[in-house]
Amino acid sequence: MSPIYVIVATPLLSAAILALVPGYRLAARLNIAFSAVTLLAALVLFRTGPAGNALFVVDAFNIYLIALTAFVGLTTSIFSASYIGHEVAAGKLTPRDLRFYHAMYQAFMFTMLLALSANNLGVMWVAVEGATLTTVLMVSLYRTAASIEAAWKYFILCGVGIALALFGTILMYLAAQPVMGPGMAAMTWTELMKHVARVNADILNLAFVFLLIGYGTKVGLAPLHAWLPDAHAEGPTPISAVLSGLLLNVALYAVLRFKMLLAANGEAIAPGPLMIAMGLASLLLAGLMLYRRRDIKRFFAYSSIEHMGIITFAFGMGGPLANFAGLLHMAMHSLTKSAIFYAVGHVAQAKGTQRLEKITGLTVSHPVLGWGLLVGVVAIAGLPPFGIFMSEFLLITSTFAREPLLAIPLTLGILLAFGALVLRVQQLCFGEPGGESAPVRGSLVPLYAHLGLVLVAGVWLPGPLVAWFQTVAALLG
Amino acid sequence: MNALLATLYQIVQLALVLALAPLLTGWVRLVKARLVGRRGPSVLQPYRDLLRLLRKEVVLARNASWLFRAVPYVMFTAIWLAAGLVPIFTTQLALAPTADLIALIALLGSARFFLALAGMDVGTSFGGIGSSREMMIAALAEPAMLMVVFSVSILVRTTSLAEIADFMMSGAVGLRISLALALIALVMVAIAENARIPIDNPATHLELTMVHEAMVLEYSGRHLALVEAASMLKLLLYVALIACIFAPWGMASAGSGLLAALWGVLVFAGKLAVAGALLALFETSIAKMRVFRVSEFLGGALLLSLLGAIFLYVSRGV
Amino acid sequence: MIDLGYDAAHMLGAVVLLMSFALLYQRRLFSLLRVFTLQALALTATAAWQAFSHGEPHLYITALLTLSLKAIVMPVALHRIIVKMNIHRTIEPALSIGLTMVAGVSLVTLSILLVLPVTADATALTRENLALSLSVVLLGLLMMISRRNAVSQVVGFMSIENGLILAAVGVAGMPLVVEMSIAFSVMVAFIIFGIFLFHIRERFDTLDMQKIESFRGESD
Amino acid sequence: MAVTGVAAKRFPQASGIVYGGTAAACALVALWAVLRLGGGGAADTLVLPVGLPWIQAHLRADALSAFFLLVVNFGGVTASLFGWGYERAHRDHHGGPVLPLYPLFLAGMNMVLIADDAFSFLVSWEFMSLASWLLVLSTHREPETPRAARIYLIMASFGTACLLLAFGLLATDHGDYSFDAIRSHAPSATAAALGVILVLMGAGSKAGVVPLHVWLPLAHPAAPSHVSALMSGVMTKVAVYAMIRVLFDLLGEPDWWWGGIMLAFGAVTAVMGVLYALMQDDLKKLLAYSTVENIGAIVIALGLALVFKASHTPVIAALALAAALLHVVNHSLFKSLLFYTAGAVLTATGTRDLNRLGGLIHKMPTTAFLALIGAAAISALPPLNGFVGEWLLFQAILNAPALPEWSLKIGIAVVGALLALAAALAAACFVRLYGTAFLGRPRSFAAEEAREVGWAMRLGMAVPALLCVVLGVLPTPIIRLFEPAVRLMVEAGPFDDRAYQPWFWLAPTSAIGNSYNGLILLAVIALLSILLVVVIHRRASDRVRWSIPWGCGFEGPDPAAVTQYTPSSFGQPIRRAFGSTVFRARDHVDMPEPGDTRPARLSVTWTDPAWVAFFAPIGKVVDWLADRANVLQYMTIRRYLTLMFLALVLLLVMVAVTQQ
Repeated sequence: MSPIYVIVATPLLSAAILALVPGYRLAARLNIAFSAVTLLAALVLFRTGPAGNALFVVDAFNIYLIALTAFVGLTTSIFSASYIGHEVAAGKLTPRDLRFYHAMYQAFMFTMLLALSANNLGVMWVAVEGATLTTVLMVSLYRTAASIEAAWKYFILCGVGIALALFGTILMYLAAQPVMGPGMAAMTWTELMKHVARVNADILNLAFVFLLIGYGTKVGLAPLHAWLPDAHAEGPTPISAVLSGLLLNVALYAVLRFKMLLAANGEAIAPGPLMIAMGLASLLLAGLMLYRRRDIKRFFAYSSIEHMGIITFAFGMGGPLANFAGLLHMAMHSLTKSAIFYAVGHVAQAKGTQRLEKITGLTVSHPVLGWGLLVGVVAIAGLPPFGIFMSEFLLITSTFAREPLLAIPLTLGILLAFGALVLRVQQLCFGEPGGESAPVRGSLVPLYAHLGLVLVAGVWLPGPLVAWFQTVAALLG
Repeated sequence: MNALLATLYQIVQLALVLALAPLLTGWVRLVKARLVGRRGPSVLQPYRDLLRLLRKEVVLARNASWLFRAVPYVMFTAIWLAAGLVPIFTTQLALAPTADLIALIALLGSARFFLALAGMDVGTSFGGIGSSREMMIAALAEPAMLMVVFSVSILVRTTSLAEIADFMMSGAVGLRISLALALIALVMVAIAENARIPIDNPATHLELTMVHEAMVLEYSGRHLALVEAASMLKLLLYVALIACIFAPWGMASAGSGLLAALWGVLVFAGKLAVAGALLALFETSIAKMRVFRVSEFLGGALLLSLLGAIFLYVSRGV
Repeated sequence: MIDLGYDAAHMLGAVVLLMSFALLYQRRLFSLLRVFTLQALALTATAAWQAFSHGEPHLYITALLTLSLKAIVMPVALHRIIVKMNIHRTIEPALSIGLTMVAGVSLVTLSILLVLPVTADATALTRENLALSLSVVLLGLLMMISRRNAVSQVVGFMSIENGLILAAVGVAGMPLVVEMSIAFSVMVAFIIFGIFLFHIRERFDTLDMQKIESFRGESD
Repeated sequence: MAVTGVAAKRFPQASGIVYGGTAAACALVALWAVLRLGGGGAADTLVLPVGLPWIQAHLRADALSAFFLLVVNFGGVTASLFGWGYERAHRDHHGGPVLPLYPLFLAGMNMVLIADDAFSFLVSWEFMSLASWLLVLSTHREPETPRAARIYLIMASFGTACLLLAFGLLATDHGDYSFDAIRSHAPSATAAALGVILVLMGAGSKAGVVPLHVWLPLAHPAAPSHVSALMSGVMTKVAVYAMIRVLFDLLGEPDWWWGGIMLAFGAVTAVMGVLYALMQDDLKKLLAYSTVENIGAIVIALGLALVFKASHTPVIAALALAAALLHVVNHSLFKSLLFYTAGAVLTATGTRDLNRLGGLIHKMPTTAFLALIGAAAISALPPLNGFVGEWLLFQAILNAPALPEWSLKIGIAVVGALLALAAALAAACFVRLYGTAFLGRPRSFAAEEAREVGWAMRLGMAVPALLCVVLGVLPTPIIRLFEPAVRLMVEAGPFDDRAYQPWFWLAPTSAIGNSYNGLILLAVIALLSILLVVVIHRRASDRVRWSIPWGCGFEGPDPAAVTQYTPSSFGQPIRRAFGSTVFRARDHVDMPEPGDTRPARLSVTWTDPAWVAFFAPIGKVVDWLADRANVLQYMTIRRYLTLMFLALVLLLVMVAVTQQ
């Protein structure tokens, strides 16, 4: 049987088990172990290559996302093990919270992987909705007024978004049903791809609008982004890491699946302009917002919005190069951003604050951590030799060659955000170290593992991955 | 044979400029004195002054560095060589191809550079005043001069003085607005560079108005002698330069024999006499200007020379 | 027969839409709840009718769910919340009722405009049903943004869901309708739970600026 | 190399290993480059399986690359020598690490020079910026460094973005970014025009072309001195390389106005740069601004080469390009030298402020002597190398009549005037620098207590100084050396090979029969001065009496020190002549009342027009927008929902409209 079952089943089971484990240390270890199992299965899948059936689809598109998700899941579990230790010591969390936390963590992983691998649009929707619920619960974990307010905002906005997405899904079926007849087939992605060419284009357009708004809310595209910064800032940092690193990708993945359908159907409107518009809006808005942030986690949350904007723009542009850039950027961003959040988590613990202006001179006070953070920000800012530079290179060059007028705002937006990042990272990492500073206990392995991968990807991409990217890029039109 | 002759001429010229420079200065002073109704010193007075200075002892400031003592020699050599490069009685000079007009200007520049440094070495305020003003003047005078070179050499298609002189003698040029402009500019530069009225007054004793004198205030004895001699050489050089570019007549050209060369010397002496007289006349007829108006004066020179260069295209498609 | 089926479905759908307008029109919370119950009932009827006319038994479950949750559990729960947290009983519109109605009408026109071109190979039933459900969804959203009370917003949210179910039951043989409606009801339950548990401020936007800022960690 | 650098924190002697190793590596590369050039500069290529998967990383070293490799790595050698001593002298400074980044910086520059596809080119380019940014930040505890570093990195990335766009335009969207592909397909006229402008902006911002220079005088001085030397003397040359590579090589047949633009900007840059320099009181800032000036000269030369290439007079183009390349070499030599001396002064006195220096010629004779050579060379005095470059440049300018375009003929005359002005002002500027830093009397206790620096630093200074003299006396061999590069770019060489060219004689073909010979000039000067000295000392009295100079009536052991001229007062005449209009330079004289014993103070304020005109407004706009956008952070959930609703309705309307 395909490893995909293992991938999906493991987190589900482990969620159930972890819900029963009392001691949080043991739970944390188990958490790591289970994530490791998932990753192993994912790697097996990675080797066996694309496969699929009526329930699950594993193709060139989601195979690397699955592996990525499993990987980030593992590293984050390692990070969270050292993170929650500190939180408990600081008395911010009780073991009871943590039992809940670990269970929810695995449940979240389950929904992620299910959403990625589900072949049925309905199942995918249910999974994304489940992801929303679990993360809402984890964001409100601290029970502080701020965290509850953030969770509530997150929940309401994404709830409405999810509702719209469901409507879009129904519309999709409604469009397909006359062609493919009633029944599961009309909601099965692989089947749809076969017949979508004959489907009524008008309903498809309608459906896509709802899906874009609906799932786009979870992607964090402006002007639907409002929930994202607070959810990142108020939840526990491991959750911020997986939110930025995984959830956004999954939501975008859903949007792209439907974009493929539209691309495959002849008469449907080109969704490109819509995505380009929203992408640019997010990029520019986030770029501006970065300048006024005072909370370190919210700062990087906005940077996530910025990058989601870039990626959406890329897919909106379409074409082999831009799509390739988009896919690469998805992977690179999730690796880099989660790495940054690992660093930020330790920084906030060491400095006892999330206020940007209170954190300075990290490279002096905590060399290893500080340089890690610096490298991470350098990578996210799109400087070589890291992967994001490659994707931005491809995106900007190809865009300018085709649509010079679009490349200008794109470049300006990227520079805008770049300016803010440089400004802040210099404050954070250089100058006289200020404020209290405790030594950092906790493993920096995940941080540097991610950065290492991003570095490698910046100079060398493995052959099969490239091949997959190129097939998907072709499919995305 | 030719090379030998050229070397001979070169040596003669180096000696000649050295010999004639004080004479020219003396001549100018004499004429000036006569123009204001004094009897004035003898023409030979500058020679006596130099010798007297040479015999005097040198008084050095305590903190004068080796640079201070080396500069007089350096600048004198530079200006001497530069003067040696301007054809005065023949265009057959051995060193002609080694350095053209641009190199000549640069030589003068280096002389000025080191003198200005010397002015700052001791660290008195007057040295500073002198140096800074000198450099300000130079900053405008040099480009103006280069522009003159530019227009002339566009006309003649060369920057080598010997060839310019030959070309001008051939009379193929005729009268040109641009040349006139260039001439005026060059004269203005010459006045500025030689610290003559109205830019500077070589005979002044009021430090605040000094430029050149202020710079060399700390020098004495043989050093002062060298500096003085150098400035005399410089005056001669500019006269020679103007003569060579705008009135090269009577100069011995390629292939002509010794007689022509002798004739050339005589003619040059005549040119010097005229030029000196004119300079004296000019100096007595106007008053010195404020230091900060100098920039305007030289800016004018620069613009004139630039205009000259541009006029070339207008007058005839070169 | 099929004509009858069509007419009945059409009629019931129209009732649901009418109810959404009625929701927009209400000024008092309790009457709002009553109207919502009515809408739920109408939806139940639609679902049951579709189940009957298309012979799809699983739609009966949907009908049952709608009846029990939407028509009974939720309204009662909200009623109790209102009483318990003694939220004052009048609705404060952020947008005046009149304007809301105008907006609602224009939204309906928009949805009809959108559906009109959908002629090719789409049965009339699909079109009607599409237009209706689209309008209901949009009106629900409008309700959410034009009313300040938490309760009325929850109601708006649920009416969006009604629109979804209306659309879902309308198309023949839509699978997973039950599962989805369950998943959805869970979410709604969450909201109500949230209001109840955290005493979420009775209106979503009573927070004064300074309070928000202190929450956002953005105040200086 | 970098790895050992990381280890350096533990063992002090590692710094020796790093710098030694770097020096050795650079020396090897430089040697290789010389051999390549000597051998006619045939290109060798290499393809590494990294970079963009479908084109991989192409590396190629032709004559041009080889030449610049030589420049870069020679600079690397001396910088490593100097840096070793410098690091030892500054052992106690608490700052970011220099050792691991220093070799990376050099490596980045070398990579740029051999990259043969747009991707690896830009990777190396931006990597170079990144490394130098971190090197600048190594002094991050000094107050002004962070701002400098920030502006630097942002400007650098702006430049990269411009190049990115340019390459995107030239490579079209087939995704083949290798230079061969770019060469092979000729861009449309508009594309070429856009590309030229973008490249000039991109490379120009790195080279420091006005008005994109603002970062340069901030960033270069902030770094440790040997790094400043590399940034100023070498990295700017990498930018020049980029210009040449794209404009002469990749873009194919040039258009005359390309050169026109370069001439205009070059002239402005040259004059503005030196004027800035004249107003600086900070030793290293002054040097950085003078870099701007020299870059201006180089850009002018490149512009000339372009216009002549465009008008199909390759021989003259060759002359101009030779002038540019020679000036590249020269500037890299004397600018490094001067930055080293600045570093030595900083080490000895702990200050870079001219107002606190003075009289160092007595305390640090070697440094002072070498600095004098550097100052004379950069002021283009014969027989040093600076003059040769200028001479060639003027010879090229004198060929302006050969051009068809009237605008260029006249324009070049003006450019020539400006260039001459810049050169003269540069001389003034360095008289001011040398006179105040090394001559006169100490202006502070630190300057009084200065000691000569260690042998490594002195050696690092001596090597370039020596070369300044050698290249000034014998320019022809070096020009012969990089002749292949010139031929590669303009299909002609500076020298006519049919006529016999002695190796010590500089007579370019197109220099309309003019020639220059530093060797003979030097010989004659030596001869005459020896003669002079002999005569004087034979005839004249050589009695010397030491005394105190007159201090304008001030009493005390050293009265003149009180009344000594300050750098600001030295600059005053020129400030009055030029600065008051361009820079709104103002002197504020605080003259005490009669009877008041406190000294009078002269303070000078001035503004950078480029900053006022371009950069300050940008900052304001961004702030304004950020404030407006920030409102979105503080809305209520209902309003956010409203946004969502509006977005939905908008899209629906769009769909409806498209469907009708």
